[in-house]
Amino acid sequence: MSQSLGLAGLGEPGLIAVFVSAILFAIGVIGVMIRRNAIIVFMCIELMLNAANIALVAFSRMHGVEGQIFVFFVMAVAAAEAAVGLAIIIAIFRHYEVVDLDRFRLLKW
Amino acid sequence: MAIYDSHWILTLLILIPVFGGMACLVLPEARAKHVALVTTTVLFVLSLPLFWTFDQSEAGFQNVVSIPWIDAWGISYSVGIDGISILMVLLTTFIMPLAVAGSFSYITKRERAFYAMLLFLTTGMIGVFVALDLFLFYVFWEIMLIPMYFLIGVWGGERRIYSAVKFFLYTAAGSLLMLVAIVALAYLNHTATGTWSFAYDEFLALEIAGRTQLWLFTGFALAFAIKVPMFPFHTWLPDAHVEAPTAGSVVLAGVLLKMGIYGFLRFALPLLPQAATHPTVLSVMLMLGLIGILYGAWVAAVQPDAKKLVAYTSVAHLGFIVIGVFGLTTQGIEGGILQMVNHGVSTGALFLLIGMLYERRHTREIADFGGIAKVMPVFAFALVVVGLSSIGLPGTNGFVGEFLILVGTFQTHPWIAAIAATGVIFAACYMLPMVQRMLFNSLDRDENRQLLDLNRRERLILVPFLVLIVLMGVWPGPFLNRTRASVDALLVRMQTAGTVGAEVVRQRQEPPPVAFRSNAEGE
Amino acid sequence: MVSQVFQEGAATNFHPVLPFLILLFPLLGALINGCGAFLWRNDKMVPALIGPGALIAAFIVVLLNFLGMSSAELHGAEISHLWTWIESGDLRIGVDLQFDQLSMLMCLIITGVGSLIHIYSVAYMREDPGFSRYFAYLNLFVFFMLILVLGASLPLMFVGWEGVGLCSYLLIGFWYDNKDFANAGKKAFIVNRIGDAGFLIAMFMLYVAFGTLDFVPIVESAGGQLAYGGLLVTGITLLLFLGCTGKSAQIPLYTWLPDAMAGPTPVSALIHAATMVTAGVYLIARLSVLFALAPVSQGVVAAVGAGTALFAATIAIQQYDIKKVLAYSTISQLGYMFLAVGVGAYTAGVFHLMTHAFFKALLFLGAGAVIHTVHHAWDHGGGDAHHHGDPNDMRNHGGMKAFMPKTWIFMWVATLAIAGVAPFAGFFSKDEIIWNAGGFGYPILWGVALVTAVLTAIYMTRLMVMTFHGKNRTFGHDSTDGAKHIHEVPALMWVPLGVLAVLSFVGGWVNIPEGLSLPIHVDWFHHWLEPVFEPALLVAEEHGIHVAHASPVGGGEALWAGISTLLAVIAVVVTFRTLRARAVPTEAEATPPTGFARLLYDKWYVDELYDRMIVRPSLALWRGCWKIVDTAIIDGIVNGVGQGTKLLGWAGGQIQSGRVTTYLVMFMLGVLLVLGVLG
Amino acid sequence: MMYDFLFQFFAATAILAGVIMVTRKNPVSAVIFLVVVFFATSGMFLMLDAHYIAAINLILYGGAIMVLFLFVIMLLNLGHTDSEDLRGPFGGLIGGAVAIGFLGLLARLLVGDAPAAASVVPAGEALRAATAEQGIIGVVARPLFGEYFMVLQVTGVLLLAAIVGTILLAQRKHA
Repeated sequence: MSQSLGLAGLGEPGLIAVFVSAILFAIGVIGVMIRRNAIIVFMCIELMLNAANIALVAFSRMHGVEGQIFVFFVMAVAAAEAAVGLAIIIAIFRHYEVVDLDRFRLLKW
Repeated sequence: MAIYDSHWILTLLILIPVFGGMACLVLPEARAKHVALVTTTVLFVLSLPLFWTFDQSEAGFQNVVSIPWIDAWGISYSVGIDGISILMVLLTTFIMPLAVAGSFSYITKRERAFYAMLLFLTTGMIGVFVALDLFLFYVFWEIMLIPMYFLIGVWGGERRIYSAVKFFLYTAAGSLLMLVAIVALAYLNHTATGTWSFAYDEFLALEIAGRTQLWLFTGFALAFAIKVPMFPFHTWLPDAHVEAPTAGSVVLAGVLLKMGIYGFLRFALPLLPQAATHPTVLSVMLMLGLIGILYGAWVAAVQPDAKKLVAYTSVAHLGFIVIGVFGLTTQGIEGGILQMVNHGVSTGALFLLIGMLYERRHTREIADFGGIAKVMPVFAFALVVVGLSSIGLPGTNGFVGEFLILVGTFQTHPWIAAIAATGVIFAACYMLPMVQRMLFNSLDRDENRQLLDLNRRERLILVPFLVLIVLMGVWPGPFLNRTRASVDALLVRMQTAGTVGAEVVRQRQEPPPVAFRSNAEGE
Repeated sequence: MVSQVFQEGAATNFHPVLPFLILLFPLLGALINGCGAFLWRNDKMVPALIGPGALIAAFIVVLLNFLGMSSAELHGAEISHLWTWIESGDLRIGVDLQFDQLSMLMCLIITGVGSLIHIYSVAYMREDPGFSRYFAYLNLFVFFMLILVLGASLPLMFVGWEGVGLCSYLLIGFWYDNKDFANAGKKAFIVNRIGDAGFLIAMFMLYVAFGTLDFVPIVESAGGQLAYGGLLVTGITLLLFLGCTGKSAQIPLYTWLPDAMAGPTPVSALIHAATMVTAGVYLIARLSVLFALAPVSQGVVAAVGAGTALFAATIAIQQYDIKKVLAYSTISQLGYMFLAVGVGAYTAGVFHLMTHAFFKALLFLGAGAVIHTVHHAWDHGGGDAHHHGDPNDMRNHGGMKAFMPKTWIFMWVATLAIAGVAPFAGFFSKDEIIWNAGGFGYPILWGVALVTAVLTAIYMTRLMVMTFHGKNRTFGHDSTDGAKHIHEVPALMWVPLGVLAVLSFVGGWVNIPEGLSLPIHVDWFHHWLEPVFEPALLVAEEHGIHVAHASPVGGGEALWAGISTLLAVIAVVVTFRTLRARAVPTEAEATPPTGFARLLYDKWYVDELYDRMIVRPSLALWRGCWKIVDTAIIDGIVNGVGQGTKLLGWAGGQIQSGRVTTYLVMFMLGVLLVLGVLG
Repeated sequence: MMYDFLFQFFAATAILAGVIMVTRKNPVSAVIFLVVVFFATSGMFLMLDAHYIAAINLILYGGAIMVLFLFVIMLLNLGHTDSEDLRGPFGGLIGGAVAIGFLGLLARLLVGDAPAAASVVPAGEALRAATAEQGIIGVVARPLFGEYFMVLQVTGVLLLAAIVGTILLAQRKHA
């Protein structure tokens, strides 16, 4: 299975970039799981998005510019997400005076 | 009348209660009981001529019709009656007006819904007994469940929710297996003939491999065994009975418990004769029946609650019927059918009597009574007669059924029948102490001294039961005659298609060792 | 010969005269009185007329038929078909009445003695509030008893068999507000049902063997159909005998009968002495041919009979309740009858059945008269609560001879009859049984029967002495109140006693065997029943069983009859003289006996034994079935499945915490899973 | 040589700053280290011939979005250190396990001969050629306004929706 991915086309920096991407993503995941503060969790999500961007850019070295186009859209969505997300956090904070995720059970009726 | 030659009588019997039930729902609360009583009485009067118009020499179905319903799947509205179902239909229409009348003063809340439920239940019950399309049968079978669930769950006693849910889940679990078996039959039929059909006749013509038969039989048997109920699937029964309102108990014991046996006789046996006559299957069913007889009686004997006691006696009685049916002899099956009617009559009456007492004292604990024969002589008389019928005293209907069952089963399974015969001892061990502790002994409680004897309505309700108890005890001929042709046909089918059935019928066809009968006829 | 008289009638065919009337009269009586119990509860005139009237009417019809039969030459049975009862497959059971010599005889006894007891009851029960109900039950009993003896098939007989059990149950518990009485009725019914189960199974076996359950074909073809001494016939007969031990109170199912004395005394006389309890003997006589084919069963019947006779007699010696003495005496006498039918002397058994019906009914009615009187004396005379003990207790009687001379004489007639003193009725019947027991080669049983005869004389004399002789103790030892309050019973009660006394005296003369070497010998009874027992006797003869004309220790019939009557007389005289001299404490003063007497007084502790060995373990088992099997195991599983489902749902619900992080963890794990599987 | 060193330096910085960012208790320092991550990744983008992306990453993420975060933290007065913030060992265990799971999956990809396989076309040659021809912006802009024009418009709508939503969410109810 792994062979068929053909990572060799990335070149050495590209390969490193994919590794970095994976490690950053894992760090982001750890962050999401071990933090309670909604804002930091949010930041970790940004980190994960960024990790994904690294991988996409690395792949664009092999497959052409489409990777970068993709990153462009990811950033646009991330920006929108950041705006809405932060607004939600503000709204929640107004209501609960706290941004501790464990204190909310808003997903359960 | 012409309708008795056509299916219309059966269709009317199915439809009238539906309309009656709807009328109950829309008319004023105070009128509901009267509407229900009139509807059920009309139903009974309408159904009664069937007893005479029924051609007892005909083994097949009568008053038959088959109208396509869901054509794509070959599902049709097919109804008809034969010797196995006629008595069941009449038992249903007989019990219902009495159950309704017995609820007049018992039910005081949500009367409209209550009587509507009773009437919808009637439709379901009659439908089950007359349906000749297995899909239709299944629909009626499930329709029956819903009103009963509400009857227990809404108008029941303290633990009504638990009991209602237990009743529902137990029964639904069984009937789903049955649905699987029915669909499998339809599939087999499709494979064999290329057309979809759920018709009973089509399935009868089907040739099914022995192993498949066993699986299908298991599906049917579980559904029916739960409904009967056979040990060890019986524990829903005492709870349901104890919590159900009187009418619910009467219908439950009087009619619903018969569905299981009826299912065996109508579907499981004739459709799957090889499985049904498989020695292992036979011995399992007979053993469970036997255990039911003894176990039901034993547990009944130590019950402190009168209604629960009667509920357990049902387990014992139905155990008798099971061994009668699976004894696979004419006497056993005819006795079983007769005993179904008997059980409906005597246990129905017992539940009514206990309900009448409950209305007065709001307790069913046997220990709360004692000596009430002094203040309620008419009640005492009725309870003794009905109780004796329940334990099968000769001269009452209970004896005829039990005797035929035991005689029949003894010919094929002597040990089972012999052990089952000891059930008569235990029957006395549960019924007499109950009668004594309620009616006899000293009247030492003040609450009991003020008890009023049965009023006119209650007496009128009991009269039909008492008449039937004696009539069927001394002259069961008319009832037995109507079952004969169909039962014989069933046995012949079991013989030709079954494995051990052959043995049974060969035995029957041999001339009896002694060639002569009673002198009276010879001379 | 006297018997010639009966034979010389024209040999016309016998046809039953209005056979259904025999049953209809008591049934109508029961129905009318039953309605009366609800509708005209306080009217005593109707039941007083209808109750005995129905019986007398039935008796007249029976008598007509009897005369008709004796003037005809009837061989075999005449069946009167009423309607078809059960018809299913090969099985056909009609409501058929069988008229033959045996059933006619039984009908005569039932309606005859029954009529007398009904008449007696009118006076005895006069003050009871349940007067109408009482006659309803009593008439119903007679109806069922007549079905029992007239039924032409086993199932129909079974109808009567259980029907009389029902009436017995109702009448024992007649005064149902007394818990002990109600218990006694229940016990009678349940114990009887044990036997009935045996009866049922025997019926099934008979049906399988013969394809019919009618008596006539079974009796006629039994010899050819069943192997002599075969397993099948032995099983059938043993199971039938199990039924008999229940109904006729033999070991091991006898315990209900002493308790059954809770019922009104005329009931004890009719049901528990004269008629119902002899049903077992009747059954064996009816199916004698089957028993003749099963020597093992015969041995069992004879041994159980003899054993019961001796066993019950020993208990009777130490009882103080007058009715209990008579109850055990009944059990003992029934043992004699079973001994007779067991050794193959069917006629002797039926003969003793008949004479016993006379003298035991008389004894019970006499005892009833005493009890009635004592009861009244206490009610009307005694302001002193101290004296209100048990009117049945003989220690509260004594010296009744002076107040109730008629009753006293009649009771002595019965006592001498049961003791077997010639020429009273009991002598002839009992002597024939003892003689046959020896003659058919059962020396031990013969000895037991002789010993029991002596014991019988002893306990009966003890009863007479304690009740009628000595000083009156009803109001204590020194009171003279007795003279003021104790009277002879009214004519309505003593006249039936008188009639029974005459029958107890002459009843045995229908059968005076040749072997006694008396100037006159009558074999009418033997001749009358001959057609009924012919098949059985033929079977016995085929297999080489004959009566030896000598006792096991030598000597002819006449010698041993003389010896036995002499023994009886000696026993009576010795007991009388011994006990008369002895002072009897009143019930209140008495202390329970000690030693062996205590064992007899407490009836060998059989009731206690049954309670410990059977009743309590059964109840424990049943309770276990309920609490453990039903509630704990089955419902445990059922509820467990329910709980398990709920638990699963709860666990699923826990995952749905509503916390973002939980969902994130789930999401990540899901991603890992998908990648792990697909990657 | 210099290229490799720089690239590895950026990569190491990104990872290190990421780890520090996740473990900071103080949200403000977390933001600062996240900014460091973005700077490092921008460097990597630059070296991977994605010049335009590197630029907007720096401007958009490192500039605008991170300032927004900082702004919200300040607004809500969350700047102080909160020991409740970090989960206990159990949370860490799950997080670690998931992370190890991801890395394990990656390691699985690397097993085999793939990384060692020589490439026929030198990596990034085509992209570099296109960049030389169309310019840094042009190489991204051409497809964006050509092939992906529709998507670009939809993204605009998305951003509009985000603006509206943000206003709606953040406005005071009684204002």
